[in-house]
Amino acid sequence: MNILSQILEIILNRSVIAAVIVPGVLTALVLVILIIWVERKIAARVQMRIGPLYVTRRLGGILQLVADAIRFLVSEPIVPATTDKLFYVMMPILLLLLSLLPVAVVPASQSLIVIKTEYGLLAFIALAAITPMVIMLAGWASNNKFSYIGGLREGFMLLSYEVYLFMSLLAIAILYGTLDFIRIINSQEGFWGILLNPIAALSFFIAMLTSTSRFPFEIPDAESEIVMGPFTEYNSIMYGLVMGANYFRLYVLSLVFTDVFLGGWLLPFKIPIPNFVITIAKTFIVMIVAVFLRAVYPRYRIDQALVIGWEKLFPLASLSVLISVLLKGVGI
Amino acid sequence: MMKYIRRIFRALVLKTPIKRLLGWSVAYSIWPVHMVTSCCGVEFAAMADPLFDSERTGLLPFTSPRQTDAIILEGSLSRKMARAVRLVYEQMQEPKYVISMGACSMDGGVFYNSYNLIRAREVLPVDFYVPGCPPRPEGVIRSIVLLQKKIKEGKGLE
Amino acid sequence: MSELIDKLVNELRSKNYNVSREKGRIKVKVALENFVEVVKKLKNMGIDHVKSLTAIDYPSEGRIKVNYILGSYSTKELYETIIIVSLDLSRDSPSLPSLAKMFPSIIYQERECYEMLGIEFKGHDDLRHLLLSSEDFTDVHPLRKEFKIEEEGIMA
Amino acid sequence: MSSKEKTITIFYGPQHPASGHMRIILEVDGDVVIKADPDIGYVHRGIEKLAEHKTYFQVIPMVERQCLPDAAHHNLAYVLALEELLGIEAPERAQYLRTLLAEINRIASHLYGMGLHGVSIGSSTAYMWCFGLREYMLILAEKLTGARITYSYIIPGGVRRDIPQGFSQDVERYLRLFERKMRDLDKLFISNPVTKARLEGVGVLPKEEAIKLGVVGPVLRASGVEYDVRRVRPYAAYPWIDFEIAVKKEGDSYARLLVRVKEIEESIKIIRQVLKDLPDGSILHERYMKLLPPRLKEYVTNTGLVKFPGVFATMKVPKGEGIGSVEAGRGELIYHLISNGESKPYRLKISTPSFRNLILFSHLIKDVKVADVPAIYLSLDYFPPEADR
Repeated sequence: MNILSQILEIILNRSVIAAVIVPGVLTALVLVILIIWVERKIAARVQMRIGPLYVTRRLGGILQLVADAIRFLVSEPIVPATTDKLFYVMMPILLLLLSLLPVAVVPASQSLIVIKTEYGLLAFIALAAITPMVIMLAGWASNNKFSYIGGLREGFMLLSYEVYLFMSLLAIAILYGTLDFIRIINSQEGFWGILLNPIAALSFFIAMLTSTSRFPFEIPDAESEIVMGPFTEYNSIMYGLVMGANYFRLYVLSLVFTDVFLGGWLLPFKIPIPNFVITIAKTFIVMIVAVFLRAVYPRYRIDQALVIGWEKLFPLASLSVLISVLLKGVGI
Repeated sequence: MMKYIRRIFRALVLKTPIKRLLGWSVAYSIWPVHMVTSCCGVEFAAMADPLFDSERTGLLPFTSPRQTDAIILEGSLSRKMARAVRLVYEQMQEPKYVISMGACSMDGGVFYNSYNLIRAREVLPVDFYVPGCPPRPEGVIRSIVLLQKKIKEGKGLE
Repeated sequence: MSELIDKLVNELRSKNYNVSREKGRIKVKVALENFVEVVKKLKNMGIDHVKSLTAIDYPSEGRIKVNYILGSYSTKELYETIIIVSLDLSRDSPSLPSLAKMFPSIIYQERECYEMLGIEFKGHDDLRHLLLSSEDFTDVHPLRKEFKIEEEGIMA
Repeated sequence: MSSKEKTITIFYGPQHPASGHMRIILEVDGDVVIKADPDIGYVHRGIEKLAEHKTYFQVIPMVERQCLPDAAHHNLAYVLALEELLGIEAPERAQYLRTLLAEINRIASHLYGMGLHGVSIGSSTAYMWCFGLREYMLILAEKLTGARITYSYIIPGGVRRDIPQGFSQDVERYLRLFERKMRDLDKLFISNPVTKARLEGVGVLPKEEAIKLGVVGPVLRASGVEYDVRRVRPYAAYPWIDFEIAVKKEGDSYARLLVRVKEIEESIKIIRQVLKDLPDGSILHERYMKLLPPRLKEYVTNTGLVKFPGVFATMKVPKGEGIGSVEAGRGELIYHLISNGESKPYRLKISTPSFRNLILFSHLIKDVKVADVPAIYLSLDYFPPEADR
């Protein structure tokens, strides 16, 4: 029975729970399925429609995404003859893994964190910066003209948003004087980060939209211009993976946004629910705001997005760093 | 006793529950490809609008043939277009379905006798014909609902 | 009708072209030799685009009639006027000078006319197939009268 | 793509989310388009040839199927050409009813173009709202003619049906709702900063260029040429109706969008005027009323539904040529109809606005970003089946 207890110990280990359940794979999966449904429903609501319904009439079509996912799972995988086969097949898997990987250093509650580290913020930035490369590689491996252009665009966007993503997090690090997520959250008691430094929150939010290719910065896979961008050739399960990866990335970034700007599990009042539920709920709200913009905005052109990035958001992010320094100087 | 054995047999050997799940998922996730073959495309576009809202059925017009599993032929098929349609159809993943919309793609409609038209059935294996010139959007949605029924019964899932 | 149109008609008549006028339309019948000259004259008078190019096949008379429907956007007095320049071509090897250099608006009309009736426009640098696929319709000109469509009556 | 070539060729269509039924062959250097060559004919159905094998009446439903968003104008232009050959003119009430349908259809057609223009730059809500608004107009047209988009409403010598009971009140109700929703659309899409950023200064067509290329319709008017067939060669009831021509100077994609919006407003005005000034009288020309047998004549005058006896099917048309030109939703539409005195047209030439705007592809899509291609292409409101015929 020794082995069994050991296995149990491993299973019940906090890190394992964090990796597998909250805030790891399982939560991510459920939230992603929910968010796509919410996205379609909200868009439909704004557009005076109903949206997905017939799939499960009683539940308002909430299983639409499950149906889509199963369909992708069973449909015939095609590897086009002109692709670089190894990379073509590898990229979706890599993309999915790497999109979710940064969650390892982001906590959902005091103890639900996979890797407890002092340098969480730094590790997050490092891990989050890998995915765009994979997207570019995927575009290149597809050997399709649209994928090629899409990959190039992803590269251009990367140059722009990565800077102010980094700077807004830098502002937060300066503000709280630490790179540890849990300490950042704990020091938000009373005042959430978004209140102390709204400009950093704004530039992080826009960087989040850009890096997950949400409207109005849906540029690397702009549908009416370059079909599906880097993922034009991907089909069946592989397309399901890349589509999921995009939403996973949104989830991870939203989780960071919650932790850094919305005080993680902190609430101004006390209610008897577990901490991680509060965090996940906040994350979900952030995700809803991010996907809601689809219903409102058209998309920018790539050069305009770059101009916005460098001429508007870069100074704004710099300003947020300045604000943090000032706040620190005043002694908050 | 026999009942249980039969049920287990069905579950394990005939895999009916799995098949039903597959049928359910494929039926409610028909993604037609953006391929406008002719003027009925106007009604196809109207089908997605707030009045008819084809998204209720899980229909999501999608961009690239690689990710889609249905092709809706909107109206007449010229010789030039038929080649493109065939090419798109070949690129799509199995299982795939074809709905032919409008009188023109059935038999020519008002353009009967035209020198540049061919019939849809000469190019693709059509699953459903929607009559009308042009068919009303409700008609097309009805064809999709019927196609879903057909899929749930196991069409194209072998 | 305005003076400008009167002037235009008089000028054309003075050159002994066959000009008729009705309801804001001026019809000019020209021979192939004078064609470019007339069009040039019209262009100088403010006609600046081609609305339509209609070619009609008359197999019994052995000719193809080409109608150019011209109009003007730049001169307000000429807005309402439609000018129809028509000329006859021989049916066997119809060819006439292209107006593509003068009126860019005719480029695609000429391409269409070329493939539909087999009229060759000399000086047009891009006479390719436009509407019909070249695999099925090389040297077939659907709008000629000898091109019969298979008439299978619905009831037959 | 070999390493030596600097440019790549992109086949933009016919299977492409924003291409419609045509193909543009783009030569692309990085993200910049160097050259565009439209390849059309994917929807060529040979209408001109088929018209030579159908009787004059049978041609009516066929010609309107070349441009479904704008069927009424095709119907009208053909009938005008035919009426010129026949030497008749419809009675005044029929003229007003023709105008009514034409304007309802113009709004629908513009909204179709605007919706697709919206989705081309990524605003799916603009698409949905425009199409939702278009449905109002289609419902009105359905009430008037009995068909959603293929009306065959206008017949030689008049119209097919009188207005139904309570139609004016319906129209007023719908128009009020429509105007309210148009204001919402304006807030969400037309004055949206991202829309402006995407469309302003894109695909600029200067006035001289527009004149030289002979473009038509809203594209021409957005470049500053005040040319509208409704004004310069008035047909139907337009001589008696008061309306403005929407003109913009800029000539870019955004100006084209605004011209369409302005024209929709003008069309609403025209519809109101038509319903206010609608004269009494017959909806069919006397010459045909006389031909009808007494019982049918009674039926027509009582119910306002025109039914033709079989004689009309083989109607012979005098020798000659007729030209019908109207301002369709996409611009000047010309039907050139030639008769040799038989019961079938000898030749029918249709000069459609989309075909005349085709020349713009190679002119406007040059030295622009790939992202601008749909923004320019759909601002032209180019409808390939209409161009291909």
